[in-house]
Amino acid sequence: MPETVTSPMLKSGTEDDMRSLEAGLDSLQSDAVERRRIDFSRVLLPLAAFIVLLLAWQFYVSLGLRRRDLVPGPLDVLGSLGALWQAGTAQEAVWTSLQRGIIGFTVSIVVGTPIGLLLSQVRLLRRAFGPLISGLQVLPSVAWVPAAIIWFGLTDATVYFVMFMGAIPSIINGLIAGVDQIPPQYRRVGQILGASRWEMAVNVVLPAALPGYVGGLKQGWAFSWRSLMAAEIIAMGGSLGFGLGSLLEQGRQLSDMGIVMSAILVILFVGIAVELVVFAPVEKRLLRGRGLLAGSTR
Amino acid sequence: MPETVTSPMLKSGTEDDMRSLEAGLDSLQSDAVERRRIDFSRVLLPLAAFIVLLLAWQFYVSLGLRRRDLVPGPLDVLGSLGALWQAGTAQEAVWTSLQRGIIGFTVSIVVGTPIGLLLSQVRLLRRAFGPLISGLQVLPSVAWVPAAIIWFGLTDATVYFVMFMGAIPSIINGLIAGVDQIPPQYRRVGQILGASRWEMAVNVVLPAALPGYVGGLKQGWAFSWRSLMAAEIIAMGGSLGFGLGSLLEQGRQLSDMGIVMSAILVILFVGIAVELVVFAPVEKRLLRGRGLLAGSTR
Amino acid sequence: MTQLLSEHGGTGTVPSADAGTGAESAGRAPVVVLENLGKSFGSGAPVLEDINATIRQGEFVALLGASGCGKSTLLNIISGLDGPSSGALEVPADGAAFMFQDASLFPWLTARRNVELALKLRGVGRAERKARSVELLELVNLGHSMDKRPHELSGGMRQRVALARSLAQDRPLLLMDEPFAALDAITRDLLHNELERVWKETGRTIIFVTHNVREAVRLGQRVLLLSSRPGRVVAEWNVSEEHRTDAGAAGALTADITTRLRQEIRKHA
Amino acid sequence: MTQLLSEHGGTGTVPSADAGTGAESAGRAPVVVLENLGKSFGSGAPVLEDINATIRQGEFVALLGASGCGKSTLLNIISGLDGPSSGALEVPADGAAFMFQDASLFPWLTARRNVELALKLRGVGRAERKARSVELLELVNLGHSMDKRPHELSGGMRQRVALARSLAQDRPLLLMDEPFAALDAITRDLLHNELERVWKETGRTIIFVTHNVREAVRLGQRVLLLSSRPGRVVAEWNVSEEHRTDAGAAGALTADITTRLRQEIRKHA
Amino acid sequence: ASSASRNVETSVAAPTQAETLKLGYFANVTHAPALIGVNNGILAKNLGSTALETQVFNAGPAAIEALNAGAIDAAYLGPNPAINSFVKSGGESIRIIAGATSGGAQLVVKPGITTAAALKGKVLATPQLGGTQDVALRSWLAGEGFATTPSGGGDVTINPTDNASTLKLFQEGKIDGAWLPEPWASRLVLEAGAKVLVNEADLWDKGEFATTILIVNKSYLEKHPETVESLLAGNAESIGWLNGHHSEAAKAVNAALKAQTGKALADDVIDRSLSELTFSADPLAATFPKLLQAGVTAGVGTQADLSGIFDLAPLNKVLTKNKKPEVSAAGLD
Ligand SMILES: Nc1ncnc2c1ncn2[C@@H]1O[C@H](COP(=O)(O)OP(=O)(O)OP(=O)(O)O)[C@@H](O)[C@H]1O
Ligand SMILES: Nc1ncnc2c1ncn2[C@@H]1O[C@H](COP(=O)(O)OP(=O)(O)OP(=O)(O)O)[C@@H](O)[C@H]1O
Ligand SMILES: [Mg+2]
Ligand SMILES: [Mg+2]
Repeated sequence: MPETVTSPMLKSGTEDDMRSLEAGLDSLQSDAVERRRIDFSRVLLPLAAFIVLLLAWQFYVSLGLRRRDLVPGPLDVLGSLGALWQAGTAQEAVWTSLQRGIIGFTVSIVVGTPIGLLLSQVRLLRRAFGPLISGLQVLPSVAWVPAAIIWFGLTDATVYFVMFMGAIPSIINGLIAGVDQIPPQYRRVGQILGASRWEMAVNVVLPAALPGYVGGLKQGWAFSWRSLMAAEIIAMGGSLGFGLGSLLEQGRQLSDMGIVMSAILVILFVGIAVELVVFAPVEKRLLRGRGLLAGSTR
Repeated sequence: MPETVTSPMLKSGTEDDMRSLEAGLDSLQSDAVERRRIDFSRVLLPLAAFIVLLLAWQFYVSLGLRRRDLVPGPLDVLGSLGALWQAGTAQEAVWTSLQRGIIGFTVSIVVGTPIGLLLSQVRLLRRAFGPLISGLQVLPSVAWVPAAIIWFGLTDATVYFVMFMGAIPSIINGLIAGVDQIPPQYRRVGQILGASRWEMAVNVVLPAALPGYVGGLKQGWAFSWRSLMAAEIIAMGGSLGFGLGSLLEQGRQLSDMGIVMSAILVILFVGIAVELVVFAPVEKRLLRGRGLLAGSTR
Repeated sequence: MTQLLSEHGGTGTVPSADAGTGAESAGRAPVVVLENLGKSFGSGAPVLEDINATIRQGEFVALLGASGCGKSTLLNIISGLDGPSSGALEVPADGAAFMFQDASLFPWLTARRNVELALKLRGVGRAERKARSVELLELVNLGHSMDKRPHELSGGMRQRVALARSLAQDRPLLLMDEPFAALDAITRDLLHNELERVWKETGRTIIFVTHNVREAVRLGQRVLLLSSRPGRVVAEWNVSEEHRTDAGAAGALTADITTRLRQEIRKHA
Repeated sequence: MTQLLSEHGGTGTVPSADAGTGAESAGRAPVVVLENLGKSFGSGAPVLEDINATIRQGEFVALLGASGCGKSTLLNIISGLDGPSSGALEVPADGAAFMFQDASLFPWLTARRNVELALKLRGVGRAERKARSVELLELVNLGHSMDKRPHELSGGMRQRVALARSLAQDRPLLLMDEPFAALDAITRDLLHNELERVWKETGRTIIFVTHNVREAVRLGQRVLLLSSRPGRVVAEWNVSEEHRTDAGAAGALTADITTRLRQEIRKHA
Repeated sequence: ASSASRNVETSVAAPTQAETLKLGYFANVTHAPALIGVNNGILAKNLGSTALETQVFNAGPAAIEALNAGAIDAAYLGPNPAINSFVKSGGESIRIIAGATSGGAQLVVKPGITTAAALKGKVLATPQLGGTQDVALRSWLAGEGFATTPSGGGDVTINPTDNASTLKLFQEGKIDGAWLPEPWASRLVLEAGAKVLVNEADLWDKGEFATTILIVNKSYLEKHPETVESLLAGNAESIGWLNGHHSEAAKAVNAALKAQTGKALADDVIDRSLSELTFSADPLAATFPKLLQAGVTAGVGTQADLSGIFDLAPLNKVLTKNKKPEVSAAGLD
């Protein structure tokens, strides 16, 4: 029977062969092999991608098509970043923004989660306020700045308020979307087990929606970080701490593309770091615990 | 046996009783009853919520704690909205923004979906570019404006570019998150059925991830609409069409809170309308088709 | 067709659908009373129609029927998860324990935590919860896999966890939907014995669905046969003590039921 | 323990693990060859150990074993969905049709579309796809529920759709994991006959897992018994023509297998 | 727009009259020469065959970005963004070719504050960190013996805030005063009851300092000097009109504002604003080094070389033609 040949994947019984196969993007590798390789590829690959982009950028700049002050090269930006670093501005800005970001995001989670859970569980509230919250989500953060300045003056409260208005609706919507995708069977089991409304929410709905919720949190973080930047850009100076958004805006005011690009790179870097350090491991653990990891490219 | 009593829910066999029970937020009602009530509660409840908020606002204003030009009442805003409407400014702004929003969002979907699918299927690319895309997602849209103006001048291309940078990473991430939550069994079935990589993506992964993907699209719409507003606020004037963001910024420049609030309300209204008209029915159909609707508060 | 039963007040005055109920349970209070019960999904043909049955306290009732005839739907209605389209029913106010046809374990909890959750929602204290869940899992031969997640368990193991969980609920009424379908003959035999012991010890009322006629005769005191499209109770057998002790009598009853089941299915062929 | 089989080149020179294979299939080419196959998950105890077996073209092999002994795992490995931890195996290059233990239907497709998808991925044209899927669903008595979504089907109906889908794949090797577990006795009998007919007509090689010893004897040409923890092939029976025609012989074999199975489970009690 | 700029950069043809001139300005009373010039057709008339395209901006940086992108060729704006762009590009980006407006900035405070000493511990606003008014406030405070830091500390807190917010914050009582250009200083005085504590004019020689200047893209200037001359002629004519029609000026400027933004200023505000402003084609080059130095002293600017920022030759040509005295670039050309 000529079709009966040894299947290509299985022919290679040794682990080394398995590894080379994995590099070939095969999605069938076993858990054990996968686990060992993670840390390398998770750090090296993004780094490699980053370096490739950097080289492309340098190459474009060295073609000399644009004035160097308009399109600075990586080296120029590095120089201006270094200067900011030495002046302490960069650290101060990162620290200020990160601090605000973490506080604001934490508060957003604490506020948004119960609201989201409530809305996802109580149809009347969901119907009444769901559209409003989706509407709030599409309202640009900058729209809040004038009002926030009037209400809170030029204080950190303004910045936080703008962040909340960006992050909370997004977290609420993420949680609701996660809850909507729960297989109804889980609720039925909860009901049979005699869960009260509250027990159902805490013991069934929240854990079942957790992967979707974490996805919502990621988007919520994106919203709150972006809102923070917007707030810092518009409401900067004086008694307000000097954050990354302020740095970006300052660079723009001074027509200094070096500072602008430095600020963008730092913002990008913070975003990537939060993704890699906070969300990726949480998501990974969640998915693995539920047996959802097999075949995923995560 | 005294514990044996008629179960409260089932005691009421008639449909009227069922309805009153539903109003009592019971999540057990049957599909048939639900279907008939939808359109009312879906429109009336948000409207009621809106009117309640409006009354609260009017009440606050009539307390006279703040100067009327700083915190205008609903009637003042209605007046200023009416004036904008009569001048044709409001319609023009809505039309311009909506047009840009739809075009930009459509292009973002068309670009983001294949990239998201590719990244979710190919581990090497995912590892290399995933963090970068998450990073891009947290980069505030306004950060792109200076660069976009230099690259594209003061044209609509600038506005679209800023939108793309806001929406595409979000759509990609939404799709990836949706794909991550697919039960691995579906992929296994696809593999057994002999699906090629492409067939797997189109016939298994995409439909399986659809609810999560639509959620991602919703967030993507929020991002692109917000980015659009940001772009319109920053890059306004002259040859650039006059959008809602421009209206908002103009009101701000003129210190005319009536215009500012009008613009905010119109932006909010467009957001809610898109949610109710576009996303809610799509999500609902999706969830119903998969039997995920039972017990949901949607 | 809607008929409210409230005037009966659940006092057991409703006559059983079957006059020949075994003597031992005839005098007990009815736990589940179904009257002219009907169910259809959306605008489709009725799945259940005109179901009449009374199940008394402490009874062990087996429900037989062709695939897709509405057995799970009936259990859903009895458990209160679904409402009937017509007719009325009486069920215990505090609901029923329910072992679903698919194991329906929570994928984010280990086998043990799944069982513990049932105990927790019943209000059992933390320490007792732990001991009791281990005990129940050992009862179903899963002492060695208690800390595995559902996706790491085999189909039969998942079903056994679900069994342990339904026993943990400790409700007077227990509904079981094909509880042993995924188990090998031997494990099944062992669990039959365990279930019978639990039933006798606690005096629970058990309604269980099975496709195995012998299993129905082995465990049930009474066997109900549901027809297909629409589902109606078309036949009912009492399993007496004689059937349990005498293999020949049991075999005859099994053959009898199988013949009747075959007839029912023929009608739709 | 790792031993590559490439030198054998799949030419059928590997001796069958069982010398007494039935005469009718002894001469045929082996389709599945398992050599010292082992499997463990993570750092846990081995689930499968030292599995040796040869399955020849056109054979109908039944796999028996206690719940959780590794039957599904073995099918996963044969289908290529999972890799072995040690040992080597030969399987058809173009994979196998597989009917999973849970129906695993795609919830976003109706019953018919689920079957059609299998045909589509095989490259069947649109018109033929439609006709064939209707035909297959009628084969499993689901002609009336073709346009229902999986969540609107009963457990047994889902299993039958999965059966239709696995037949739609039309591969020479068919793996079935408890294909009839959720079906009533009569439907099961009907489908036994259908499956046997399909097997005889198409000459497919079928490996199927079951908990029903009688089913194994009724359908299988050969019955393999797997032990538990670790899973090993501990016994093997050939089912001859005699067993099929003579009820007494079949009964004896069934009793024999059941006794052996009971022994296996005792070991772990 | 961007293609136009590329053409500019690549072709080395002889100086010609350009086909178009893309001009940027703010819809703001300090840009009155631009408003009048555009709205009354003065600029278009002077440009002759060159088509005038205009673009309205809200802030200097955006205008500079547009200039760099080639979206505009010339712009009216404040001196600070012009200096920044010139310095950062190493003199490649722009040239200042004329002035437009000077004066019109005041420190306005709550009525209760009547002396400089009373400012201790108060919160003041300026339009922008390192901007003209910000620097002026800081150096004036330093002169009064107050210490300030760019990050908001010191004896007096300085909050750089955009002008629209400043008005609101002042009305809300959240700030005690602000150093503002027109028309905001007038708006605070007339709409929010502020009092003038310092007039910036008092701090400068002859009370003159540049508020709005006219800049042009360097490459555009090199390629189309004749067009630039026409622009300057138009600028001069607008200024002349404003200076010669005091009575009509307010109405005309308000009409232009209404056309651009849909909203006019209150009559008293525009009257007061115009009375504070001086319109002149002289960019007041001599004040620029002082401006830069003050910024450095206040800790919000860096030392830089401004030589070459002015190109007043075309302006002087126009002035000569109009029989007016030439202006000096104070050595910065
Ligand atoms: N949600 C639903 N929507 C529409 N039809 C449904 C739904 N649930 C069940 N049905 C239909 O009701 C009938 C009975 O289903 P049910 O699950 O009660 O059968 P069953 O007797 O438990 O069968 P099995 O033995 O195969 O589990 C089936 O024909 C099924 O298609
Ligand atoms: N992904 C996994 N991770 C860890 N252990 C696993 C995993 N999959 C299966 N196992 C273990 O492997 C053993 C065999 O599982 P398998 O599903 O093959 O059993 P089975 O013979 O099919 O049982 P059943 O008859 O109950 O379906 C079980 O003990 C199970 O706990
Ligand atoms: Mg069922
Ligand atoms: Mg199995």
